[in-house]
Amino acid sequence: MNKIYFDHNATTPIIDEVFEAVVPYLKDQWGNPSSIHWAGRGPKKALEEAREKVCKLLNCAPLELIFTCSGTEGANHAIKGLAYAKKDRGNHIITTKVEHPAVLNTCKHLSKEGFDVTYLDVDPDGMIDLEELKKSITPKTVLITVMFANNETGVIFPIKEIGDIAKERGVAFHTDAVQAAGKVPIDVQDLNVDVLTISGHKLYAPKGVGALFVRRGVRLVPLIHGGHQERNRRGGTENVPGIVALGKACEVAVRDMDKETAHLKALKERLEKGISEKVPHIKINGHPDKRLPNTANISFEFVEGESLLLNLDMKGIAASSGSACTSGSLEPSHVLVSMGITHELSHGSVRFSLGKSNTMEEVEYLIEVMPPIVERMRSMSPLYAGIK
Amino acid sequence: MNKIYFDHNATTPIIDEVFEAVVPYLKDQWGNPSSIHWAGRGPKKALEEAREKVCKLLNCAPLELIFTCSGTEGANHAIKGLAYAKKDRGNHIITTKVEHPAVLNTCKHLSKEGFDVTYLDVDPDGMIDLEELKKSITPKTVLITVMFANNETGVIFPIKEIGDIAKERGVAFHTDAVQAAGKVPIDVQDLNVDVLTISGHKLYAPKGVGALFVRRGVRLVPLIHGGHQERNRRGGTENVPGIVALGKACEVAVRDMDKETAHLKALKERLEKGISEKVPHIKINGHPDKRLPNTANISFEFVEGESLLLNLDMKGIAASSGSACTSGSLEPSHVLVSMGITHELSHGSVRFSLGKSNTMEEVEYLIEVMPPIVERMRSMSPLYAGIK
Amino acid sequence: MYSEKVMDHFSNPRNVGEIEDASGTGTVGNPACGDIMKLTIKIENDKITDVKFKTFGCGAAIATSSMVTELVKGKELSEADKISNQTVAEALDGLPPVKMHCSNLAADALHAAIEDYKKKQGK
Amino acid sequence: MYSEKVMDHFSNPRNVGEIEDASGTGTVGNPACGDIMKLTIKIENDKITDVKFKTFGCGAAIATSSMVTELVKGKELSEADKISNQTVAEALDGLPPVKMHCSNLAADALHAAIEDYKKKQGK
Ligand SMILES: Cc1ncc(COP(=O)(O)O)c(C=O)c1O
Ligand SMILES: Cc1ncc(COP(=O)(O)O)c(C=O)c1O
Repeated sequence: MNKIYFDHNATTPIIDEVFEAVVPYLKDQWGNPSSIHWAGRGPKKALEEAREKVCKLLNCAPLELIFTCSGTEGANHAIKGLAYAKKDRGNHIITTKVEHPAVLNTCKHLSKEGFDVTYLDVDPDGMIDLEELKKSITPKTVLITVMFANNETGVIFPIKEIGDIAKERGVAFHTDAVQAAGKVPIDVQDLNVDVLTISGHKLYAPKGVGALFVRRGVRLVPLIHGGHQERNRRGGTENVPGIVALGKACEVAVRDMDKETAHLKALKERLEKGISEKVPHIKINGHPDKRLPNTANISFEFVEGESLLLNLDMKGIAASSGSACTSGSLEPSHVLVSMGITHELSHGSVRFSLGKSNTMEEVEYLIEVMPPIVERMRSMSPLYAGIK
Repeated sequence: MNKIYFDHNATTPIIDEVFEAVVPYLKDQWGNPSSIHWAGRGPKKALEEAREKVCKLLNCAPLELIFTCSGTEGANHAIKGLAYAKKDRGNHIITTKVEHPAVLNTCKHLSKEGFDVTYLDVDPDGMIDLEELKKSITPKTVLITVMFANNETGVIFPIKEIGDIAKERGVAFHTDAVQAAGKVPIDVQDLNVDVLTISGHKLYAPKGVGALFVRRGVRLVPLIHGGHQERNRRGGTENVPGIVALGKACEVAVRDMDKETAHLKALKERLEKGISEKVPHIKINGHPDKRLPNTANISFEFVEGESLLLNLDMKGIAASSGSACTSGSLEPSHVLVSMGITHELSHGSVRFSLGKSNTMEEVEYLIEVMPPIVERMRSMSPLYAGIK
Repeated sequence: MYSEKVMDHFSNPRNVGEIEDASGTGTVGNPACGDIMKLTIKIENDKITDVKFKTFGCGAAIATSSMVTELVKGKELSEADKISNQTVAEALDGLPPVKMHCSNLAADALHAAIEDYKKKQGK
Repeated sequence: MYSEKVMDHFSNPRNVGEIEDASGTGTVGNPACGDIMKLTIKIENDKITDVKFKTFGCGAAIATSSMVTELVKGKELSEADKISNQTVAEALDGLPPVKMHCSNLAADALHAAIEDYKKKQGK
C-alpha cells in the first residue's frame, strides 16, 4: 500500500542530506565538544558551523543562538526565563488562546506562581486583534508571547506589528516560531522579537534538537543550570549529532525555500479546491491568505475526526485532527473552539499538512478517497440523518 | 598516529550495536509517537520497548521512568522539581561540595530563590561523613541530593545508607547517577532513592538523551511544561532515535557489565601501578576501594594538568584534567580542592577514564610515554628546581 | 493504539442503521468528547430480536456501538441488562486508557433504549 | 583551541631555563589560575642579551613565556618596555578568550625582571 504523509506539522521525515550529515557524528565524531583533545575538536567545529547555519535561517549572530532539545524546551526557557528575569518589574503576561500547549501550559504554570496571564481571543479567521493587544498592556506587563504560525490552522500572526507594539511599550516579546521556521522567511533583524523558538523535527531534522534566538542584551534566567555550555546559558553536553542535523536542515531550508513554497502552495490549493468540490458540508478553517503554504485544516460536518483519520490511515494516508499532541478525541481543539467553531464541528476537523516530498498525485489520491469515506461515516452518523 | 581514548567520563563513543539500532529511527521510523496513524506506530512501540530496557538497568517500572535530553536536564528536573513540590514543608537542601555543576549550579540557583543549601565536606578520600549528613538535617530539610559516583575521582558514595537516613527522616533523596549507570549495578528496589538521574552519552549512547527514575508516588514539579508526553511530566516530542539508542545501550550494559568490570579494573590497576612505579612525586586521588572500576585520577606534582594533556594529545592520547566541563585551567578542580589537595597539586591532576574498547596495550603505551612527558614539563617548571 | 477487534468492528461495523418501528430508542453522548450514540431496539417476548446503531464518534465509539449490537442481538432483556461498558470493552480485547470513559458509552445507550421500551410498555 | 603558533611554542619552547648570574629576575603568577612564570634576563649596555624562562602552567602560559623570550632577545630595554601581554598574544596569532587574562602573564614577568634589574642598578 502507498504511504502518503500529510502530517508534516506533527513531525517531518529526516531528509537524506540531513541523515548523511549526521552519520559521521554518530560513528566517528562522537567526542565531547568541551574536550581539548583530538576527540573534541571535530565536534566543537561542527557545533559552531551548525550554529552559523541556523543563524543564517533567522539572520542572527552566533552569540544570539542557544541550542535546545525541543520547541517545548525553547518555549519554557523563553517564557519562564523572561518572566523570572523581569519579575521585579511586573507580573503580567499576554498570550493568545490558540498557542501550542508548550506555551499555554507554561503560562498556566506561571499563573500558579503569581503571574497574571491574559489570553487574547481570536476571530473566526484565527487572528488576534492588535487593538485588543494594545489595550491589554498594563504597567505590570513584562512579556508578550504570540506564536508565529499556528500549528493546527497554519494561520500566520502579525509578528512585526506585535514586535513594534512590544518595543514601544517596553515589553519583552517571545514568539514560538516552531511551525514557521523553514516554511516562511524569518528575519529577526526586521522583527522586534527578543526571543524566538524553533524545533528541528518540524523542518526535516531529527527529534531532540531545537534552538532559541535570544537578542543580544536580552537576559533570560536559565531553565537548565549546569556546565559552561552555550555560554552558561544552557547546561548539559551538547547534542552534537542533533545540532549538526539542525544546521544542515536550516541550510537546506534557506536554499530551497522559494521552490518549496511554490510547490506546497500549489498542492494545498488543489487539495482545498478538490475536497471543496467533491464533499458537501465542509468548512476550511483559518485566514484565507495569512496562512502557511502547507497547512489545510478542514471541518467535515456530522462526522468525527478520529474516525476519518482511521479510515484515511487504512488507505495509507497520514493526517491528524486537532493537534498531534492530543492523540485521542477527548477534547475538541482549543484552537478551533477559540475561533468560534462549535464543539461538534471542531471534532470533525482534519489537518492536512504537506511537505517536501508530497506530490500532486498524492493529493489527487486523497481527493479521490475522501468523499466515499466521509459519505460512509456520515451514513452512520445520527447527526446527519435529518440533513440528507 | 594511534588514537587512544582515556576520557570516557567526559563522553563515550557510540558502540556499533547502538548505532545500528538507531539508524532505522533516523531513516524510516521518523514518525511522531503521538500520531495515531502508521507513521506513529513504529516509533511509539520503539519508545516503550526502549523504556523497558532502561528500566531493566535500574530495576524500576516503566511508569517510573521519564526520558530527558541530558543528565543536566535530569538533575535540574529532579532538584528543582522536588524542592518546589515540597517548598511548603521547608526550604533546606543538603548536597555535597563535590557534585557536578549540573547539581551545584542548580542548588546555587535555588539559594537565590530562597532555599538554604548545605554543602557537605568530603574527607581526603573524597568521602562524605554520614554523621555530618545526619546532623545537617533540620525540620526544614526537604531534599538531599548526593551523587552516586564522582565524575572526577570515581569515588562511589554510600547511596543505600544515605537513602536509609533520608527515608527515616522523611526527606526526599535524589542521586545523580550519571557516572555510575552502566559501570556499577544500580537497583532502585534496594535503594531508598526517590529520584535518580542518568545520561545516555556516558554509557555508549549518543548525546541528547537521558532518563530520570521517579519512584511511584513521588511528585515533581515539571521542568518542561507542554504536551501530554511522558504522562504530562515532560513536554516535547520525544527524541525517539536517542531514546532507542539509550534503550539499546542499557540492554548492552546489563548484558556485559560483569565482563566489562573485570576488564576495566585490570586496566585501571595496571595504569595506576605502572605510573606509580615510573613517575615519582605523584598522588592517586580518591578512596582506594570505593571507586568506579574505570577512573584513575592522578596528581603530578610541579606541573600543570593542561600542559600534560596537550602533550598526551600530541601522542594521540585523550584524557582530561578536572572536569571535562572546565576546558581551560582557570579554576582548580573543586572536587580535588574539597578533598584538601592544594591548588597547585589540583592543577597538576589528570583523569584517565577507561572504557570498553581500551586494551592493555594502550595502557602500556601510556605508561611508556608518560614519564618523559612529565620529566620534560618538570624541567620547565620553576616549582621543581628546588626538589631535584 | 486499538486492538484488532476494535479495528474490525470499526471498519466493518455490524448493525448500522435505525429500526423504523423501534420498541425502544436510546441516545447518549457527550458533546465535549465528540461522541453521540443512538441505539434502536426491537423487542418481542422480552427478547431483543433486532438492534441497530448510529454513532457520531471516534473509532472506539463506533466499535463499541457495533460490538454492543452483536452482544445483545437475540438476548433476553434480563441478560442484556447485565451488559456493562466494561463487558463491551472486554469483548473488544480492551480499549486504550484515554478511551475507557468517554467513548465507551454503548452499553449506556442500550440501557437507555431498554428503559425507553419499559416506559412505553408502562403506558 | 590553540593556534598553530601557540602549539609550536608549546611543543618547542624557546629559551627554557634559568640564567645563573641574571641581571634581573621576574616571577609572576596566580596560583588560582595555576600559572607561575619565572623570567631571568641578562642585560648588557641597556640591551637584553639573554633571556630564559621557567613556567608552571597551561599551554598558553608556556607558549606566551616562550614567545616573550623571542620577542625581547637582543632588544633595547626601552623597546622591551613597550611589550605588553597583548603584543605577546598577537604574536601568537591570538589566544582563546578564557586564556587572555589568566595565562597571559609573560610580559608582566618581563617587566618585573626589568624592574628588578633597575632596582639592583639603583643600589
Ligand atoms: C556526575 C555527572 N552529572 C551530570 C553530568 C551532566 O550530564 P550531561 O552532560 O548529560 O548533561 C555529568 C557529565 O557531564 C556528570 O559526570
Ligand atoms: C507551534 C508549536 N510550538 C511548539 C511545539 C513543540 O515542539 P517540540 O515537539 O519540538 O517540543 C510544536 C510542535 O509540537 C508546535 O507546533
